[in-house]
Amino acid sequence: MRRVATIFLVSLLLTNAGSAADGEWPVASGSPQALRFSDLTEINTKNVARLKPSFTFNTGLHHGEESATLVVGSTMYFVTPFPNYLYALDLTKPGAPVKWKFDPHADPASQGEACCDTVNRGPAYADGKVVMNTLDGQTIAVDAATGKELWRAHLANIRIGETLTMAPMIAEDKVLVGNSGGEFGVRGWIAALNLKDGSMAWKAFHTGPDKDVLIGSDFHPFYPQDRGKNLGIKTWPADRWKQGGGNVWGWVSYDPQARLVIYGTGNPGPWNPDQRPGENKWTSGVFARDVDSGQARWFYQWSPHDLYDHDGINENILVDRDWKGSPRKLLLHPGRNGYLYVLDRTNGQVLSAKPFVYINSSFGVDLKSGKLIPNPAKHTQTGKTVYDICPTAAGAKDWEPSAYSPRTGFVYIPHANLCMDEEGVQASYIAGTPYVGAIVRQKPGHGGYRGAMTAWDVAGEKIKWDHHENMPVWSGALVTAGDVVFYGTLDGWFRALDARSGKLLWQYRTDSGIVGQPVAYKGPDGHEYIAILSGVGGWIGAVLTNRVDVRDSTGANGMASAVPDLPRRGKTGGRLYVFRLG
Amino acid sequence: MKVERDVSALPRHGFGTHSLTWWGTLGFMALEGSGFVLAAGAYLYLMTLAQKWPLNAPQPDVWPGTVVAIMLLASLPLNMLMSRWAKQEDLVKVRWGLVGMSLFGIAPLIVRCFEFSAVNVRWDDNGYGSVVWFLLGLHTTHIFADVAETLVLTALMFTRHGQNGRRFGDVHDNAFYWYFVVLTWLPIYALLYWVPRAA
Amino acid sequence: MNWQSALDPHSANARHLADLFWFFTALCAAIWLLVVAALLRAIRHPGLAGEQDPPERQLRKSRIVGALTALTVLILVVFTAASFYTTRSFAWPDMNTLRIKVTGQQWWWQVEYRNHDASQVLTTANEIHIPVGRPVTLELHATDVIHSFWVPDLMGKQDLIPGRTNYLTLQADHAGVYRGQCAEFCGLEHARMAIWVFAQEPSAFEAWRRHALMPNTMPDGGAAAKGAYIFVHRQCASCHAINGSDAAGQTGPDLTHFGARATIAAGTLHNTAANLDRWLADPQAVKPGANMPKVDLSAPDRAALVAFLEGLK
Amino acid sequence: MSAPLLDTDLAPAEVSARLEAVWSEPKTLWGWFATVDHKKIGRRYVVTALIFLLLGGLAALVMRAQLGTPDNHLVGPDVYNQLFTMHGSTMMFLFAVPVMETLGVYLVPLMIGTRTVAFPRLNAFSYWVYLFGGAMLWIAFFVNSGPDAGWFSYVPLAGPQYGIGKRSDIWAQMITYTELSGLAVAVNTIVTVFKMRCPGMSIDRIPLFVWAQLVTAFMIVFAMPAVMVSSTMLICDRLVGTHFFNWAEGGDVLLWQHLFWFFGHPEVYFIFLPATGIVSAIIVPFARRKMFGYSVLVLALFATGFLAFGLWVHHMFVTGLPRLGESFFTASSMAVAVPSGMQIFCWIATLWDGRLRFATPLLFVFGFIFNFVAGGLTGVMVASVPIDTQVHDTYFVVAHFHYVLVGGAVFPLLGGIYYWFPKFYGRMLDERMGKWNFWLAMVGFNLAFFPMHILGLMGMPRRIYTYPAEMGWGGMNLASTIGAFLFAASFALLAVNIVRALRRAPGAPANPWDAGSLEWAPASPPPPHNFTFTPVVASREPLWDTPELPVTTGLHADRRETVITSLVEAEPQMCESSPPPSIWPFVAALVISVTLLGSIFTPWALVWGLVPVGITLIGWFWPKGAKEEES
Amino acid sequence: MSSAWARFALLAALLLAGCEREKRVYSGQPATNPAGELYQENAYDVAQGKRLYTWMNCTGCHAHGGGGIGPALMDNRWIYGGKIQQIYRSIRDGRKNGMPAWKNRLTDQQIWQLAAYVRSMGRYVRKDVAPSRDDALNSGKAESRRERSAPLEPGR
Repeated sequence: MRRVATIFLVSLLLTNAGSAADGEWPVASGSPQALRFSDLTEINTKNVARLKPSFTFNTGLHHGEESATLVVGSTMYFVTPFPNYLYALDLTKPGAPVKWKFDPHADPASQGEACCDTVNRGPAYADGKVVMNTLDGQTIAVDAATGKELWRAHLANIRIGETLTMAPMIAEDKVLVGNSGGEFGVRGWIAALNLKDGSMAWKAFHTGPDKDVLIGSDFHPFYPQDRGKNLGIKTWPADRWKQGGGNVWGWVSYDPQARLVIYGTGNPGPWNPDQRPGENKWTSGVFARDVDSGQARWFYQWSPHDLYDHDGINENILVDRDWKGSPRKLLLHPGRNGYLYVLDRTNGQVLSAKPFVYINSSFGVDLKSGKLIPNPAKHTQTGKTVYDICPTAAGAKDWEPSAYSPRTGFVYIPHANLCMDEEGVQASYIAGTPYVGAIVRQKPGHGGYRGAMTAWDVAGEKIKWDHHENMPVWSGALVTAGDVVFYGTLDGWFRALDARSGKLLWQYRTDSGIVGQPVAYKGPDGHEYIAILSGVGGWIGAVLTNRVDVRDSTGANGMASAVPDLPRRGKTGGRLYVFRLG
Repeated sequence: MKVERDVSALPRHGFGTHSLTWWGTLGFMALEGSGFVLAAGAYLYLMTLAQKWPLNAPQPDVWPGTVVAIMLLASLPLNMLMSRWAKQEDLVKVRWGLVGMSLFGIAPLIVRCFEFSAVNVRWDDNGYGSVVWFLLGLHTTHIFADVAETLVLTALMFTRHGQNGRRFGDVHDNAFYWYFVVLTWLPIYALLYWVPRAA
Repeated sequence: MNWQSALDPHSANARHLADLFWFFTALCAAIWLLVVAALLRAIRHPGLAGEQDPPERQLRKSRIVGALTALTVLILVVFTAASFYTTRSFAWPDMNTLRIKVTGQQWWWQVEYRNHDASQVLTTANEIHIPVGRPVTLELHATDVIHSFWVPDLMGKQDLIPGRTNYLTLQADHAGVYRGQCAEFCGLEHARMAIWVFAQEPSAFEAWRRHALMPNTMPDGGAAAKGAYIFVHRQCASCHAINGSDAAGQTGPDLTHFGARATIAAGTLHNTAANLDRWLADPQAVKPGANMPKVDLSAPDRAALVAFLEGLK
Repeated sequence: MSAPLLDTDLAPAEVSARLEAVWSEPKTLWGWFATVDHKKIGRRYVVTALIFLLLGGLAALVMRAQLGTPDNHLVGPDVYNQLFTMHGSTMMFLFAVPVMETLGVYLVPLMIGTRTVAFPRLNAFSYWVYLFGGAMLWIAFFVNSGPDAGWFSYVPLAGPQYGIGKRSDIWAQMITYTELSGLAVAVNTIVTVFKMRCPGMSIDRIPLFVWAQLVTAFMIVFAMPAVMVSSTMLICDRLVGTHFFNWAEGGDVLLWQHLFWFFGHPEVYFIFLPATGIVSAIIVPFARRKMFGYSVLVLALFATGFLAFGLWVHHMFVTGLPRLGESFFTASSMAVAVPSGMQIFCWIATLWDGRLRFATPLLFVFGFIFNFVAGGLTGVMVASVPIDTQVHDTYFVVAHFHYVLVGGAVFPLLGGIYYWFPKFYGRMLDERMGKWNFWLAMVGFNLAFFPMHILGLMGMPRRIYTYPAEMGWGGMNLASTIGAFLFAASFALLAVNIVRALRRAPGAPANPWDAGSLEWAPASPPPPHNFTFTPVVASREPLWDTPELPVTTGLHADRRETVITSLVEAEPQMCESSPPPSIWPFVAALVISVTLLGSIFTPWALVWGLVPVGITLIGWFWPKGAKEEES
Repeated sequence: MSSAWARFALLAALLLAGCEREKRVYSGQPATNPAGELYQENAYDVAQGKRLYTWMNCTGCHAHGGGGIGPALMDNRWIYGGKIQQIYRSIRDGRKNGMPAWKNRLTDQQIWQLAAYVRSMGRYVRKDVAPSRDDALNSGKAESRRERSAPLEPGR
């Protein structure tokens, strides 16, 4: 026990107090380092079974509630899917009534440009401002106290398929926003706005010339394949980089010591790889950038010349911890391609990449060259169905963020276990329409189960435990210092597992399916609360929310065949659940 | 007029190689057999092209097909007796033998219905499913056709038309064709159930 | 343009084929003449008495027929060997030479120059430029139905089959323009699916390649600029791409550097402003059934479009 | 039941009268539909096939008119594609194969000295099915649903995605009809030749025409199932969503080509081998000399029949098959020239010393040798893989196979028509017109097809509906078009000749050509029972060797009965009754045709069709108490 | 013989349907048919519509009828009405919740063809006009094999 406590203390120090010590949840990821770890201990393995709903709040909507619920002071903030209402709930009053509600008046046409449901992954908070993105491409800052609009920046053009679904990230005085639209042939970018007035500080694209990508003299990627002039053009056939994707629709982490913004880039467009020979820089990779200038420091490509829509946007968990005997500044990344990457975040070197699910699309990652070794037998081909590619286009793990507990040293990865049959077809770029070029059918993966919560032992480079779920897990994870892991399922169960053993300790059936992000906070009454939005949606939930006809196994890009039973097992809805010990 | 032969003493109906319908039956067996061989060839051809086999489907369950094979083989002794009784023109034995053969024909048809679901693939799933159903369908048509003929013959033999040499010839040819139905099943059975396991 | 003819060879391969053809033809013609001569002899001859040959004559005839049969076998062996050696003289497809992916579609050819360096990958349509004097490997694909690639002056044909990849090696002896066309029936406009091969001196080829790789610069004024706007904002961009513009449709032929092409609509019309205007006015009157629709454009708009497209040199 | 009445109990004249009564059929509408007389059916079959020849030929004329000048607008691509598909499908499936098979239906029983075919009702059935299938195809064409993917209907063009509408279904179902009838005729021919030859006609005395029919029938039995399998797969792909030819789901495009050509190549020999039979049949009486090398010719038939199964791949030389396989198929394709060569040598050797009678049939045989040898030699050229890569799918190939099929089969057929017309209709055709017919056909044919060789080499692919003037193909195409019209005129002349002959009173002698084979023994046209007494033969040309044929007695005179003989020696084994006329084959054909037609639109038609089909088949086979059924 | 005549009449009816089904009109639309109904009776137009459906990336949102980003088209729920004219308008002018307008990206004839194909997805056209399966990854029963069900009233 002493040893554990020591590790805990050391970890806390090393991670620079990664979680909000005062019981707030000011960032969607829990902390700029994206640990999703709460140091609250009131709810623990012993008593979690006594959790009871404290209050609920109905949004009245029927799309994916993916938003994190921020808690700052005694107010809770979250954003609904389109029409993107921003709610502030007053936690001091019983039942947490609405303090204010902000309606950004988003353009309904944007609903047709969002690949994976009209979701929003949450607001950001700093300096008395709540910053949110809207599906129709705007970033809006609202006064946290009054709900009055402070500024609004129009960043994305829905006419060409650009939308904003990610949770903005505030680092220093910058609001970091990236676009969605990898399935629409949109050129991906990340922009830094000045928190003060919403003016553009810098903007970096992820295809095209170095000056657009903000690659300059500071850029020192670890591997030679990422070095060279204008790779964002040279690794593409002529002009195709203009529709090349590399969007930033997932998670942005921030290393305050190094003042580095670290984030992943999305899949190249179109999915059909035959239409874009080359390594397709700078898609499906991870960038580290200087927060002030936006200049790139290093880059690593998870999936060069991505074959399967394997975006690289999953969370990058920044931890300072022991690695093979010495303290290192690490980056943990459970990738869509199925590997748990451990990178040295100072330079982008891959230290470890081991699969956390069954993979046959690649043979592994060559640690020497840093290159993914694809399996030629599973190479997506134009005009030919390749059967049983694992993982699928949605990845071993999609956007749903994992959590890391410094206490256990485990990464808690909510993920899917699916395989797919895919045929590449010629995609044609027509602005504002999907640019995919693949027909996909999905099916349960090896073992017959479709999802799991997996605890990954970083030090041991192996799976510690697996909690299988019938359906893919599409909600984020939360781990607390009480050693409890929380996540939800598509059929509405909100579960608590023992962080060390994976034992199911408690569960609660919510109205709808859960694709949200659980958070823990200390309420004004001093007690620990666990909050989760229930409301099925997202790519996988489209089967239900968009009434996909599952007779078409390729409906919703193959999700119709992944979860044809979803309409039977759950229903749409939108309700916030907040639990406390009863 | 120079008469060189007189055939008045020759029989007016015959069995086996003397009978036209026997040869006709043989001819149809040859062409249907050729169809079976080509369909089996298509199966093997698609198998060599496929990424894996069975293609995107679980292995077929062997039991219904095996039961059909056993049932068909079990019908052979009676079928042999049928040819003999028909040649002996023994009406009573032929009548009840035909009833038996009808049952021996209907029973595998019933099991065959289960076989279509036991192959664990639908005809419209992929090329593998298509060719499996094609072979099964082709053979089922043959059982069905022979059973239908057997039933009609059974009915016929219980009428006043039964006691007639030509009818016994028909019964004999019917038994002859049944051998074909049984024997063609064995290679198809091996192809459908054991080749994918060996592949 | 050279004659599109198997007997007008302009490459070593095609010459081998033509030589083999003439060898076969000469021998076959001789055989045919002998047969006809024998027939004439039989016709002219009054004949012998009796219904049957006497035994010794029958024996003699048998010997002659036997000898002729043996001769037939011999000639066929020679033919087979000649064919075999001709086939063997053709190089195996070499993946290290210049590799061009040709995709047959109803009813045009998509041409993509492969390269390990993605930025050197070049897409064009309905014409292939090759350097003379070195082998070029064509990688043949089809996305809809079977087509067949045939440029008789340079090489025999090879089918483009959906779901399969075939290879064909081309090598031109000297610079020239060689016409070819689809040789496997592929539907309505099979007749109008031509491809032109431009064999160029290596330096000229390299210059062409470099130029073709560059995006077109967009006109900044006049009718052509109006045409560019129409192209991007009207129906054209739904199917066609022009590098350098915002049009990136890929279901129709890539029109980058269209103005430098020899023909319109896969060899249907020579590429002149008048022909282009005629084509745009009603493609279905020129190539009925083609997938290019008749777009409702005013005459000035069409003129602007023609100015723009012809300007894409 | 009255006591059995044997022919030995009666005077020969009485026997003849009785048999005529027993074998003749009522001259009513019912009788017309119920006939099982192989001669009536054979005649109908041949006439129907000639009508299809006319239709297919008209389609060809429209095509030639379209191609006569460059950039022509007589017909558009849609109509043109339907036209050449109809032309090819009609000529191959509705004209050439049936006409050759069914010349046999008429002639084989006569040549082997029997009274009917083995299965007369099956014979009737096959005719009706064939008629309905052909009619369906042409009616479909006239309502703009003619197939348009070529006579070999390559997938994917004929497949579910690119074969739009019901056109390809109609093609595929037409195949089912013609295969059904073709296979039935083949089985019939085999059993008839095996078991019904007159006593004494051991296998070394079988007429060469009959041998050719027999070998062809065997080839049909083994090859036609391939196209049945493939066309069923095609219909299934189109109708119920199977994936036989879907390359993206484990099917394969080339599977179609393998299956089709496994049938399609032998099919050429279904047409050519019977034609060689006609040639052999004509040469002997017109050279007034027995055939030289009888056994060589029989051997050549078998060799051709056997080799024909080993060279289907030469239709696929440009599909990218492995080179080793290509060499093998080059060799096998060339090898088939050996037996053909041997046949030619034997025929010329027979003519060499013959005292030739230059009547129209022999002229057509000369035309046959002249044209066919040219076609055969270009066949050797296309068998060479490298040459084929240049000429495959061009007009060179079009020229080649027209020389083989028109030169090799239509010329003998025309000769055969002039030769056997007296037997069929009891009237002679006019010789003068016949000679005009021949020369017009020769000139027209060669003018139409010879330039195509050059056109193909000059790069003209087949199946193009037009071509630009700058290609330089205009002149030769115009010549070819003129030739085609001349060739058509020769057929018009034949039609006039036939009509004029039919308007004269019958009066042809039994054996106008002084031929030696048995079909010339009975009167022209033969009585319903063919032979009053089954002949006994002792040589290959019995009418020459024993003008007074010995006979067999002991058959019933009051019922339809034939002698069944042993396979090799043709020794009598038993007497078999032959069924009387019946309407059921017609009804069954009708019901099956409607079922098949329905299955173009819904697979359930097959299920619902089962009931009426079952009923009609029971009706067909259920005994009705006729003497023939009770013996 | 009367049954034969009945069959003949049936055949004649089928044949006339055949004429309409198989016509190929390459450009413009039949002047007699301003409302576009003839398009859905013509197999060629429906097939051309299907080609456009893939080429214009309709599959990206509506998949092969099952929907995804956009609503399913193979079911019987028609948000803006399921008549061919209503579908035509949805395609031509777009709809406010995300359906883009195609009037400047497709010609009028193409939009009608596309609308006719969309009608076939729920099998609201005759079986013999609806397309058969694609030569592609199998996404389920082809249009011609689907069951038709009565359209629901407009609205969700």
